Amino acid sequence: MEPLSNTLAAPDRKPKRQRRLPTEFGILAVLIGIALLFEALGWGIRGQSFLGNQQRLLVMILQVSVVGLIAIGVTQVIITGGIDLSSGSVLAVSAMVAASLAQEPGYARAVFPSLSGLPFIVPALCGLVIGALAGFINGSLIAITAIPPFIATLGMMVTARSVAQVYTRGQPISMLAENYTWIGSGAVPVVIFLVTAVIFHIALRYTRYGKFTYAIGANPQAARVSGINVNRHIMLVYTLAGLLSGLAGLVTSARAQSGQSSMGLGYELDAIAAAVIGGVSLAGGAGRITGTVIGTLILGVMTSGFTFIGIDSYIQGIVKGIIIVAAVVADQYRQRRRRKV
Amino acid sequence: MEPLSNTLAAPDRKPKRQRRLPTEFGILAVLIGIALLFEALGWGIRGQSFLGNQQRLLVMILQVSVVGLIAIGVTQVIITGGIDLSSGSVLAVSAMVAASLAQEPGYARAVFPSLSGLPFIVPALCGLVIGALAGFINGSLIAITAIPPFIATLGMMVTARSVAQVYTRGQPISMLAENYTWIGSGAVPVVIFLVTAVIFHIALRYTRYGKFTYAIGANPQAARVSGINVNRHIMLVYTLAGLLSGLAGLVTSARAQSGQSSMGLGYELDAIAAAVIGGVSLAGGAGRITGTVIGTLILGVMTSGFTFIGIDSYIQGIVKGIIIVAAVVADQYRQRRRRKV
Amino acid sequence: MLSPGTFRTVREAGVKTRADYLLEVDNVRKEFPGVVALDNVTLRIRPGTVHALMGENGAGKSTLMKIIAGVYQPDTGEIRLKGNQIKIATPLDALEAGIAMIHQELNLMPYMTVAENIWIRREPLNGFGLVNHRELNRRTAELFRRLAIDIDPASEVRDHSVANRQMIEIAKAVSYESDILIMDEPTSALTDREVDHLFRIIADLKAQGKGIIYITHKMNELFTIADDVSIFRDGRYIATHAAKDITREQVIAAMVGREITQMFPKEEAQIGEVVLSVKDLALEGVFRDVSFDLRRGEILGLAGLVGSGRTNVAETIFGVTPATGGQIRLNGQPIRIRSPREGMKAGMALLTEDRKDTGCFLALSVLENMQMAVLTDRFVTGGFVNQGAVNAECTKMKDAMRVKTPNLDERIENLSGGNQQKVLIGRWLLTNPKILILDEPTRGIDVGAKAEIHRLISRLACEGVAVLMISSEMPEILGMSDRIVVMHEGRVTGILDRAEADQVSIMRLAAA
Amino acid sequence: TTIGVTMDKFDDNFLTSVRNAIAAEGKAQGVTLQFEDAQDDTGKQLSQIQNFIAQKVDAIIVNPVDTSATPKMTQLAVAAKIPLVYVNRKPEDKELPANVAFVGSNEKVSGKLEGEELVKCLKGKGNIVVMQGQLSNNAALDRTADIEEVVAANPDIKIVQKQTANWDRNQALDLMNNWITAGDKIAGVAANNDEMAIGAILALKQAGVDPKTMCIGGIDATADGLSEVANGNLYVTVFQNATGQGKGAIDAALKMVKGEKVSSYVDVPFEKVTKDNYKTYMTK
Ligand SMILES: Nc1ncnc2c1ncn2[C@@H]1O[C@H](COP(=O)(O)OP(=O)(O)OP(=O)(O)O)[C@@H](O)[C@H]1O
Ligand SMILES: Nc1ncnc2c1ncn2[C@@H]1O[C@H](COP(=O)(O)OP(=O)(O)OP(=O)(O)O)[C@@H](O)[C@H]1O
Ligand SMILES: [Mg+2]
Ligand SMILES: [Mg+2]
Repeated sequence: MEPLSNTLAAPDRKPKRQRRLPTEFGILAVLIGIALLFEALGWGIRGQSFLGNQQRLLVMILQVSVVGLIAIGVTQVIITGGIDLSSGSVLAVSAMVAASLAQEPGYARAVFPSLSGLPFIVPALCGLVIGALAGFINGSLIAITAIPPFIATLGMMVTARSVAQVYTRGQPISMLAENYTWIGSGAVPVVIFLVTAVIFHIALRYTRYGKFTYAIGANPQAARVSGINVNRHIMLVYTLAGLLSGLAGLVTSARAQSGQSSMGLGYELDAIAAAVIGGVSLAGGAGRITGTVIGTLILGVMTSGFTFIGIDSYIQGIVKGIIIVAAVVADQYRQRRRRKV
Repeated sequence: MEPLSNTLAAPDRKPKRQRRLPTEFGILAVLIGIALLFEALGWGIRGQSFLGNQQRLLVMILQVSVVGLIAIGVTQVIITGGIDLSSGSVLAVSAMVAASLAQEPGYARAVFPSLSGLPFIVPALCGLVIGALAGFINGSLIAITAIPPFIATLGMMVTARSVAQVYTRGQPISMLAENYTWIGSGAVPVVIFLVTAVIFHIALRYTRYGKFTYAIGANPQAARVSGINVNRHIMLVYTLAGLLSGLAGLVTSARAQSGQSSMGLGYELDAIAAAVIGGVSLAGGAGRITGTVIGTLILGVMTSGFTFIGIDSYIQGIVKGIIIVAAVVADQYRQRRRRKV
Repeated sequence: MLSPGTFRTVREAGVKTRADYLLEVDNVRKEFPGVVALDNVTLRIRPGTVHALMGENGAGKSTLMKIIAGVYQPDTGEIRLKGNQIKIATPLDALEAGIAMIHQELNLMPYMTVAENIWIRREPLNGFGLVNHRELNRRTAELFRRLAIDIDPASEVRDHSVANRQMIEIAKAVSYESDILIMDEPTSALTDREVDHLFRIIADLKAQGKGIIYITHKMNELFTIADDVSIFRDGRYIATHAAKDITREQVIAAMVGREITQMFPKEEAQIGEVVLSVKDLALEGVFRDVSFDLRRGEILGLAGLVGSGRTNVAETIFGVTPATGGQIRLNGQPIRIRSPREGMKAGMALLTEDRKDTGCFLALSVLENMQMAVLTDRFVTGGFVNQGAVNAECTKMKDAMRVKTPNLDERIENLSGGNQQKVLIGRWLLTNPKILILDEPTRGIDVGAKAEIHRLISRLACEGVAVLMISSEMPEILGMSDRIVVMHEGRVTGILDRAEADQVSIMRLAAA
Repeated sequence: TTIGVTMDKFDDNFLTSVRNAIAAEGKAQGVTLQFEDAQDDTGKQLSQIQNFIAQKVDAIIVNPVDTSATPKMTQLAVAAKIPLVYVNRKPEDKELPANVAFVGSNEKVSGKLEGEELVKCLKGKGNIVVMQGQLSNNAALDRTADIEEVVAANPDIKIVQKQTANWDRNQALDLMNNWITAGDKIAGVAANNDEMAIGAILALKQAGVDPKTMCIGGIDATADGLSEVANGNLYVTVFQNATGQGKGAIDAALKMVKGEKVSSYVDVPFEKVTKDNYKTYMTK
């Protein structure tokens, strides 16, 4: 058989260096698209600007701040390859405990009549510690007994909700002191949410904590062989997620000026949805806080937009479901086209 | 092809053929353990047998039949590596549509006054088709657009719930004809649940459908290179899951003799929990219907047991959460010891 | 253009076509973002021959094969099967047209039985349309008997070693009875004994007139079984020769575009004091009574058949699976190592055997993959990673290892297998280990890179690093080691000096 | 005029009646109404109110998820100078400022009416079981407390079991099934709403017990509830005037928009419904 061609020296072929846009870019475009859609509909239907209203812009973020806080924690849990179903319930426990220590002095039906008028730090710290503790229990169960995170956090979800209910036997806790409710008033929740997002964005991208989080999610065995103490790190990530749920509990109870055992019901799903819309992969190892924040904002813009253009609330769910799917499909499509596979 | 002439001498060491007990064995032991615990508590607290009461045994299964039906579908979805969050909402749509076609003749406030007195097959078929259609949409979205199953079925969850509400603008549908309600009465739901379980157990273990389902979950790439049409199969599995949600919708509405848009709220989570407790791996590729049935029964036994020994309803959640976790930990521990890793 | 279905019909009818070539590939081009994987390549396969594909890591061999097997679609180009142009849109099309492929990465379903894995999609059914498991196992047993493979068809795949899994893949590919069988580095996980076995299977298939495309980085295999050799470089087709007309050096030169002088460039290192001493080491149920010394500057080979326990010994020393008995001494001090972290603190590094399972973070970039181990104790201040410094180190390492990647931010998943391996070696070298444990370090690595890695290992030894090297490649073990520990069924059966070691003496101990 | 309405949830049968009444009255008065579903979430409800405010609606009607959060809502509305009407659930504010009103019924009465009728039915003695709504819900807590109060006054009546069925018919069915098999002697069922009472009736029927021989009470007087009263299965239910509440809410809101004064508590009384008077409610 004859050689089909002569041995040829390969000319210097430079690999085309293609600068990739960060993956969040796509979903950001989707967010802007949705906002502009409402802007257009706004002028058409109501003759008003949707975005040109500072108060509305604030409300858009405000209403998803709590879910956003949870989503920041859950994003990290998902990056490690886990899931956290307990955040909504942990929020409730933290809210109840914190609220019970933050009631106005002299309120007759106070939970702990003798413990009123405490400085802000006491209820705040207790709420945060309760949250972190719940997260720590989640993490320990997952790391030590190796049960699926779904089960460990499902157990915590059911248990914590029950703890919140049994705490005052279902009675809401009201009359919270003003030295406590400030963290839920005005734009404070928005500030807390965004600052937290920045902190964890930095933590994930520029610290060892972040690198290890991704490594564990991408391949826990390889992470262990690379000298990472996988169990300890998992505990840490879940504890932080619990801490953030606790913080969300403080904000929620301060915002409503009351503690209710039903608080945060179903927030875990919204938070996971926000993260996944923002590009966090449930398989672990991929995702960013910026994406989660954008995913959260999509939920917020949608909610405000619906109210703004006055969509019949019966069909809001239909539209919302379709938008969620369409947003991710659009993002996916854009990424795929870029990949050209 | 001729046998190889020069046969290699078989390796001297026979691979240890290790007869495995089916994995469900462990969780079955847990189920029995929980049942016996209640038996003991029953004698201690109420002076009665917990298990020695046929009626109670029936009730235990009856109350989880609907969740069990959904869990059978969701098990298959999870085996393919997916998830189905929409089952509770799809149940509601099916229940509403079927109920609206199954009202007693001559009922003044009927949804379709002209469509009363239809034979059973009409509402039943419509309910099933609606369920299957929802599942088909889920499957198509996942297979064709490659968005995460979590998002596709989350969108369907929100959308379908809204459809159920908009269908009669929130009004419940009552006065269902007796030729319809029979499938919800007495032990019929139990029979439907168990027969369905047997059918899908056989399908998963003894048909190509089942082999493909496992193969896709274990290694989609391997399935694809083995010539399996992965997309088509995914669509099929989700469609079947939707069909089962539809069936669950029929049973639920028949049982309550009414169709309500809030039906099945949160059932998706119970169903997933039952499957995971029963050993279905959320990573895909592993799990069996028998395990799911046992997982479902654990939920049923727990519910009956709590009522039986009269646990304070405020702390039931705490006990339930702990039992779920403990059940899976016990199973895990048993499996790990057997593997001696 | 013929459809794959037509091909199936023709094949089933047993019609013999008289085309000169079974398969012709013309001007196929394939681009991935940032990479031209194939640049107008051409390939011709004659019936009844073994056609070897040679090329450096990332040359595009696997990509071309995946195109033929319907996994990827070419951007341009055409494929002719027995003279007829054909479009292969899916793997199923390829299988129906008579093309089967053993992929470079194992593609098995761990929780399914061996028989189910092999016959997936083609299960025998009984009268009710249900899968007949008895017949399924019988067929598998029959196939295994024909191929002389000793594996229980009813066992689950996850219970089998990598080598066994590879044999299962081979059996599966053979079971398609296809005209063209593509084998992408089938022997990278096999020891000589299984390789011989595979070659007998291949010879048999060849005798039946089938065309076999065989990808390997092992030169000696090339001259043992190949009839024709096609050489690729940087996504381009270079040349095709008859194997008997070409020398090893010519092949290598064509592959790498430069001369490689010495394959196993062992330099004589100053062998110093004992660094690591293992005494009666045991892991319950896997191995016991493992004793040997490892000295400064020494390369200690660890040889044995597949399943002899070498990997487990390495993992136990490093702390992945803590020992259940025996003693490890580090510089004369007894030490207990209970986790890889502790292993690393003791100055060790372990390149694991299974790239995919315990090596790569597939979803992460080359950079992240390379830097991960070193971050446990360097380049971190106050929790923050000093990314500039790490980048510089990693870039240096990447260049030194000649990793073929568009940039450090590329996902490692998109690198060819060999380049992934280089990244992982780089990961461990960055930690400056005193004791370097390498489990099959050159698995799937091309000759050029292999020589580089061998030179690197030698140089490290000269610098005083103690190297424990597991390899299933006899020339590598013999060429590189100062001493060779041979294992058989979880026990050390002998320790040979470089001078007294040869293929025969090792095999005798390994099969003892 | 535009009025924003946020309801606790859309899935609840009774609240659906209130919502429909609001919608009907709004249409009659030529008001643009915008409904929102708070999905049982105080946080969501607060956001909806804030969205309404951002949108500058003329008035807001709130069916509070949880009454303990109403002081905050009141604050928001007062700050934005938008009239606010609470409907159905009594706000916990110490006192309502001008431009804020409550239209609804005194929850303390409903459980009492139900309990007293059941006592009559039981002739002062026997075991009863209590089916609670959601454990965290004000109405469930109040109604259960009312029942317990009535029972405490009748020493021969004992509450042998008390559990939640989350307002849900199917859950009540399962709960009742379990109680029946537990073998307690049960003479009566006091359910926090009609849906659960119907669940209990269905369970009894399936167990072969005639519900007519038992004393079963519900609250809400829903269509299904009334037809069970007609059948004699449900001994008592309590009519909560959804139409009255809906109409009252719109009226109050419109008055405040026009700047007229409105009493801060518009009572729409509960009425007990038994076999004797159910017919008058069938058409309401
Ligand atoms: N899915 C993909 N996405 C992006 N780039 C890819 C992908 N698959 C392969 N490549 C790139 O295409 C080139 C050819 O890869 P290929 O796997 O065909 O090499 P190979 O010759 O098989 O190498 P090896 O001997 O290491 O297996 C490499 O540069 C690789 O990085
Ligand atoms: N994950 C596993 N599950 C079950 N058995 C295993 C597993 N890993 C290894 N073994 C068994 O342990 C024994 C030692 O395996 P080990 O991998 O150490 O051998 P080896 O000499 O390195 O062979 P190889 O070349 O295949 O890696 C073998 O009998 C193998 O089958
Ligand atoms: Mg390759
Ligand atoms: Mg090995």
